[in-house]
Amino acid sequence: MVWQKTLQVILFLVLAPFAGGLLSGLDRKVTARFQGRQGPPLLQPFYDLAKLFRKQSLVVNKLQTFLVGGYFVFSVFTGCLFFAGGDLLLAFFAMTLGEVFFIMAACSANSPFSAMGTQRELLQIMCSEPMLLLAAIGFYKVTGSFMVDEIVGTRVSPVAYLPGMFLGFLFILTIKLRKSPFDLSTSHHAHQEMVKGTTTDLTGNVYALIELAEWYEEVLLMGYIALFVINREWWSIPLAVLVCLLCYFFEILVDNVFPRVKWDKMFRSAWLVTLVFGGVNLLVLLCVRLIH
Amino acid sequence: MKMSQSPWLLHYDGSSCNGCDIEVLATTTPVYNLERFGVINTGNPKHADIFLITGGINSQNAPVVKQIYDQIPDPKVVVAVGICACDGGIFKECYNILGGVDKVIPVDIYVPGCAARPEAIIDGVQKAVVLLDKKRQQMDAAVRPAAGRA
Amino acid sequence: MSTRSVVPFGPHHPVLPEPLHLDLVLEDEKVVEAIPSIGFVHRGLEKLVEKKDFNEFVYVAERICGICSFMHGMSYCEAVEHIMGVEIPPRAKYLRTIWCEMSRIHSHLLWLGLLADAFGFESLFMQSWRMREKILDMFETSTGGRVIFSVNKIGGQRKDMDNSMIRSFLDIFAGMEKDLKELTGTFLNDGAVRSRLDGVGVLTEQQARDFGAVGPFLRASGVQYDMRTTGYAAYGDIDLEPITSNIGDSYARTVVRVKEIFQSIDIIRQAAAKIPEGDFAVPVKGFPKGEYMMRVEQPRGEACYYVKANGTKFLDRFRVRTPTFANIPPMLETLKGSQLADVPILILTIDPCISCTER
Amino acid sequence: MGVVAFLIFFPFLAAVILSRMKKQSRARDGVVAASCILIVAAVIGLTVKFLSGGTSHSYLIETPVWNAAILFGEVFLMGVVFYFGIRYKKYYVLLLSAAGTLPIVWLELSGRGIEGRPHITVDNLTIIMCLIVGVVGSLICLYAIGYMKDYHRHHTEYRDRSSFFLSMLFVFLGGMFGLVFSENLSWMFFFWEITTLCSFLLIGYNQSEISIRNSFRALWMNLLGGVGFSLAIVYSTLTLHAANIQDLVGFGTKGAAGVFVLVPVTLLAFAALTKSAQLPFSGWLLGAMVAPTPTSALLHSATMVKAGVYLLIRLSPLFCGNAAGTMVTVVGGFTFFATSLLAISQSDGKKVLAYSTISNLGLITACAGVGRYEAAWAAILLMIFHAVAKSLMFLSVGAVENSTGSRNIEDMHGLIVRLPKLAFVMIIGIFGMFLAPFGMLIAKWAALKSFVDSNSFLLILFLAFGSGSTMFYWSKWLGKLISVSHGSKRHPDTVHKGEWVSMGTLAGLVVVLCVLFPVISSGLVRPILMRMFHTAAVSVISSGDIPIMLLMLCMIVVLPVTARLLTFGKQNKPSLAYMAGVNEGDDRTFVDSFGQKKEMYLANWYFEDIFGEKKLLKPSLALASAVIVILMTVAIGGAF
Amino acid sequence: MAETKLVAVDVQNLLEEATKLKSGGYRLVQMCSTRVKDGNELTYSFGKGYDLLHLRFTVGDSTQVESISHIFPPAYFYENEIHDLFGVPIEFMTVDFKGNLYRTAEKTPFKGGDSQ
Amino acid sequence: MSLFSFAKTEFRNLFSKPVTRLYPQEPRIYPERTRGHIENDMNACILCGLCSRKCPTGAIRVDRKEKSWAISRFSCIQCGCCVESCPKKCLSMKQAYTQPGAEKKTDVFTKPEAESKNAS
Ligand code: SF4
Ligand code: SF4
Ligand code: SF4
Ligand code: SF4
Ligand code: SF4
Ligand code: SF4
Ligand code: SF4
Ligand code: SF4
Repeated sequence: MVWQKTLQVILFLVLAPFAGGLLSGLDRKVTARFQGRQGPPLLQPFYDLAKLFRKQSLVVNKLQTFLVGGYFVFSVFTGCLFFAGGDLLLAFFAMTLGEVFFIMAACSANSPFSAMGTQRELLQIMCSEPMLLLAAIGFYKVTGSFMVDEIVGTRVSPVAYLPGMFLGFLFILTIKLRKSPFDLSTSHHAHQEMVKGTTTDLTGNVYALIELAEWYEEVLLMGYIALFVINREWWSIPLAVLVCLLCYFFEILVDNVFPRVKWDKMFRSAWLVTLVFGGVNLLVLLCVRLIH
Repeated sequence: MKMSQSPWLLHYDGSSCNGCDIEVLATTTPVYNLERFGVINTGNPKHADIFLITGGINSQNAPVVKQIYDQIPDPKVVVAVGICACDGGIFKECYNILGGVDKVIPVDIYVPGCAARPEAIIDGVQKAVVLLDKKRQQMDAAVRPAAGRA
Repeated sequence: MSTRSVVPFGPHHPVLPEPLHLDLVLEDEKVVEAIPSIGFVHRGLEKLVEKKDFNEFVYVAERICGICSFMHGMSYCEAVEHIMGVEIPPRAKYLRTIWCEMSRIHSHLLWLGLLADAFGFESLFMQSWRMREKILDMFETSTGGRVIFSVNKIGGQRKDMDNSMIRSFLDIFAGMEKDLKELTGTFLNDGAVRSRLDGVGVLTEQQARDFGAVGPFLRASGVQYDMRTTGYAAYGDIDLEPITSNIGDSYARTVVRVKEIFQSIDIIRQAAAKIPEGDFAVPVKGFPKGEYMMRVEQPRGEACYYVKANGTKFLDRFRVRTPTFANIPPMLETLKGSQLADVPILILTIDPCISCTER
Repeated sequence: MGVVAFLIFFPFLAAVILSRMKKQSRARDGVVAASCILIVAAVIGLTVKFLSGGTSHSYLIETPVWNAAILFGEVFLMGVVFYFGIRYKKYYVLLLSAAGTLPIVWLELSGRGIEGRPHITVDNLTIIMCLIVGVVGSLICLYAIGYMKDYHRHHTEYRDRSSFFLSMLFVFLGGMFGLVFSENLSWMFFFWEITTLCSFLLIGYNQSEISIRNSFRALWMNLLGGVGFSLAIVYSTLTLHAANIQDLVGFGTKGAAGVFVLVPVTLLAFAALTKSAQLPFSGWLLGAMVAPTPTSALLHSATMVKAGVYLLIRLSPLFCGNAAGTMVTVVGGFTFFATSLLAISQSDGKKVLAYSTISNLGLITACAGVGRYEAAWAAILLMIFHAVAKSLMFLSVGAVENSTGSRNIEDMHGLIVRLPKLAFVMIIGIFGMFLAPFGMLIAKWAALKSFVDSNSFLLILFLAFGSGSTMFYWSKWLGKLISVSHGSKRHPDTVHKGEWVSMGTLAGLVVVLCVLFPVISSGLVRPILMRMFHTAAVSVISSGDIPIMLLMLCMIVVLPVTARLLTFGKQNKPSLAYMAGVNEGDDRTFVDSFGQKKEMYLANWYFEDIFGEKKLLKPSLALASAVIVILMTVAIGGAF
Repeated sequence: MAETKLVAVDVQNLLEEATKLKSGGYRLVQMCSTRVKDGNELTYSFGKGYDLLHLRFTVGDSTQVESISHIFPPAYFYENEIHDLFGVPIEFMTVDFKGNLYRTAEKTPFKGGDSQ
Repeated sequence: MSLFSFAKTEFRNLFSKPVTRLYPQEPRIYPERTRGHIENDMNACILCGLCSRKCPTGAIRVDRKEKSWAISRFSCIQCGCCVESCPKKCLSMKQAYTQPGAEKKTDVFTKPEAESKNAS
């Protein structure tokens, strides 16, 4: 049991960066083709990361590097918890902790664009958190457990009972992946009023850590999506991979057909979606009490 | 994996007439698509490898250019795009033009043209990228003996 | 204690195509105050007339700005021609008109792209600039340059477009129209795009007049004012109705410019149908003496070229008042009370051209 | 019993001594310090004795003398209220005070009072409360010594009555000890009124116009609660013949008496809601900010507001699945959500803390109102962790205010450079307030689970949305503290030794409690809950998660350092923050549009337009009032 | 076709003339200076419809010129420019950049160029 | 009003060939008028220096003593003014542009002695 979990964690630690990097590569390639251009090589994200690790670091202050370290560690740790079959809520809290480190890192720079970026980043977290929590609760209500390894052992894919949660999750996935229309605090391009927002003042290998952490996070989010689909049958796993890819493709599409909306729109729409899709779904679950 | 496979670009408009400026932007668009070479137009000096600058230097933008240059981490290369950036161009006799970009920061590659063509900009970037690898090696070489002594 | 931020915005900033600086005072995301600073691109080219002879100065004039390069060169030439009393051949006038309108289309497409970029719609930016490349190809075919054309001279044009070339261009425009409709449809009808434009940066007609707005910025506030109707170049022979909107917000400015793209294509068609055969330049002798202020309608609005000549080969004074210079004060009005996220859009809705503003 | 008596009486004794001493003397400092040490020692002694003894004890079954003394005390308190009410021409407080006290007096004098049941109880819950009141309260008193010196140095406009202030702090502690030990409702009511009056006097300490206004607001709201309390006593004495919490709980909500029990329970819950400053009674706690910081720290963490939730936890088993419970959960949950939004719009450090207190107490209230084992577990743990972390926050804000002259969060920009030690302490406090693996979060987690298990739809939503906003206001505060602005001057650190002792201990407690919480849970919390709810122990947080959380605690410190080593670049070079190309040589100034050097200023966002008090407060108050009125009517109406 | 008129005015009457134009419905088109011997020739252009009206006056190097930015708000932009490049002392501008609108290497380049 | 209105264009792009010109793998063919760089047919040049005086950027230097005609490639703005003003029409505008480089180079053309004799 312990060995199996250790193995899962090691597999996650080793494979997630590849999966995350490939997903970003795919993203850039597909985006380029959406725009009618050739686009970079599929492996471009890996080149970028390798380059960043080899760049000089211009540090604004030493504290920042430490805080980015905290962000990285807890992002990866969240993934480990999740893929070791741990508690969803605990994973959620670990993620929050990581995010707070990220925010402190950006704030410590004392730079206008980092600082304004953090305010928006906080707003983004405030928008996405309720839905993440509700989704975890949804899983619990359906499968009777917050533990990932128990959730995947369910008889019927949770999405059957959680269609609203799933849609709500897709919505906030856009926020979490920092994709248009919600790439308010920092986006993959600096061409916004915030420059690079929260990551404006990070350079070289410190910035590389952020990118790497984002890949881990990407895989974690895909894991969440898979959790909606996986059940105890073997075929649910390839199905889950397919659903993940479709969702990712959908996110790329959304990224490409939307302008960046303003923060108040994001706030209102995210809470509304959470309330309507997540809330109603939960209410139905509570009322029907299908399970238990 | 070489540095040259991922050159991120920062563009600043010195005192250009916009001609070169919009040509730089045009190279990032579908028809020329600089991203084929891994180039991202970052817009943030702290993430850039290539400093692409159009237009000449005047007394008001000289400190800005210098500051942005300083905020780009090593190894970095500077590409002066357009005749204005090369030597002040048709404006070089103007009272407020100090000259080309090399008046304030070292320039690695000059891209001629008024305006510089997208193809020329692509050529310039590709030449600059090779220098990135070279500079990285020099940095390593500079560190190693120092470490050896310590 | 204050909950207001004071931050610098520019001169280097990724959403600004050109250096412009604002001291921003923000309350949360709301702009309380914006004080502009220019001068980062100032070269002092007006004073070059004292060093370059008035014929050579065309090359400087067309580099006042690389976007309406053609119109700068042409307007300078027309001003001098006016002082010298030179009547240029009709074919040259029509050539000027066609190139002017091609410039307007490329400029408006460029602007649409930058606007899309300002509200974070990368694909739309890419698509706009992809369309613009077609115009640039036509420019390269006809003038040999993509952005700086060098086809104007005092007394006419340096290059001609033969009729087969003009016809091939018309075919290209015909092919583009459908794609343009689709592209501009997204700008005008997409709900999410509208949410970034509707009601953003409203400038009332009164404000527009008081603060001296020009061009599409002015017309979007409901003022019918288009210098082309005064009939320089060959515009006297062309049917055109200034395009206006009376909403006065960023959306209205988009509508006006989008419609102008199609209007320009129409003008090119009219000009192509009427263009007479003949010479495209006349030789010019002597030196100018006198003064004149030439006003033209550039993509960004009315520009003034003041030339004062003293009868030698060097002019006394050359002065350009570009549309952006006039549009900055009213733009600042729209910034007050706007949101930080709208700052790039508001700066862009005047389609700023700092290069020619500062010269 | 001796220790219990000592705990109740000694603080009053200390108070009397202090009030006789002249201001700002070494001897006075010594008395305060010694009293604090004695109280802490007594509390710890009691705890050790109790834990080794194991079960709960009840004392003082027949107590005519004491009863008479308490009756006299109640009348005396009423007299004091009358005095102030008349002096400041606030006659409505006379009415409220009389309405609360006279029924009890009548009950006792007419011989309807019920005798023969214990008046004092010591059980796990009392022990927990004693620890909170004793340890945290004493630390605050200790802190007050140094604080009041600086306070009067900065605020020469106020009369120095610090001896009175310190003595009131001790009266407060005594009142709280009495309250938690009391088993008899009338006794409890007496101590309840002491805390009311004490808070009134402390809030009005400055005697400025605003402090007087705010102190009267606190007074009338709490007296109103007191009226509810005394009505509950009267009703339960007359109808149920019970004057004892245990007996009340013993009735249960099932069966014939169940319907009637709901009446006093609802009234008591109402009293508790006022004391815990739940919406719509949040106003008094916010107004309490005008007093010197130790007051706030005491009111918010160790005493006063905790009295309310303590009562609710005691009554918790009676709340399961009835209108009274619904009232408590809905008001609590809503308070949690609404005030966490309101906190976003505040920039005054103390006000943020106040809203956060109300918000957290809302959560505790909601947990107590659920009336289930897990929820009560969460409530108790929340109470413990909140007391420690919140007092730490108040004390550090106070210390910052004394050093820099401002308690505004905006002015705490870059505190990590200017006052690194204080900033560090504050960061620990903030971490303790809302981040895993620290206590508050663990308890919130348990709360969430219990809400889910009890299918409380509204509470789940309140918690989900409220925790998002909680994250927002704390993190942006953190961000302010941690901004490293180069070249800003280091502030002289004027914090006194005693203050450091308090803050250091509290900061240590925040971290240590995180490790100790399984012990507290199994040693103190679970036994009492098993008895209260008659259920077998279930562990709320699965045992596998605890080591993981401890791992996180280690990681917070250790791993980032390693990660830092990992990324240790060969050529790290210091550089300025990006400021669009116009830094003026440092990262605090830039070249402005007039070509001059200008100070950059970075403010947090406050969203006045969305979350401002102007926008949210009135509707929230209205909504909460409506909920209370409707559900109280339903709950009480059910009995008739 | 647009008409152009050139009206010579006196510095002292400038504000008066400007006020008249304002009430006559004119807008500010441009303001420019031309260096003449020991002074500057200023041309303020106003428009009504497509018609133009230039106010023209010449000032010596030290003559104070009063700002019309209180009458025509955008004028401050032009006036600062004339101040910075030609060294014309203009008073009471609504926004005064104090010579820093254009931070040129050479102060008042147009004036300097002429006197050398 | 609609959302996703741009998706149609995007899917069409996705399923058609990118418009990207694969320069430099595929060389670009320029239109005939493209202004790239100036060539001088030194056989015809009489070193009169008119081009040098007309050039707005002073990119051309003519040295009669050395019999050389030099153009500073990184100062030339391809305006074509010299081409038009040359009395011998020996200058021409070629489509290929000057290659970017690390040095601002100047191309010097010298009048071939032998041929010039032959020519005259
Ligand atoms: S001619 Fe030369 S100086 Fe002038 S714009 Fe062109 S390249 Fe620049
Ligand atoms: S080189 Fe020519 S096109 Fe480029 S900026 Fe200078 S003048 Fe403009
Ligand atoms: S955001 Fe930047 S990278 Fe993205 S399209 Fe716009 S300009 Fe290009
Ligand atoms: S404002 Fe001028 S420089 Fe800027 S994009 Fe427009 S034309 Fe170019
Ligand atoms: S700024 Fe205006 S005048 Fe200048 S080039 Fe651009 S559009 Fe033309
Ligand atoms: S070429 Fe013409 S302008 Fe030049 S020096 Fe000879 S005569 Fe004068
Ligand atoms: S093309 Fe123009 S710039 Fe180049 S050499 Fe000839 S005249 Fe000079
Ligand atoms: S003008 Fe012609 S002939 Fe005379 S030097 Fe130049 S190239 Fe030679």
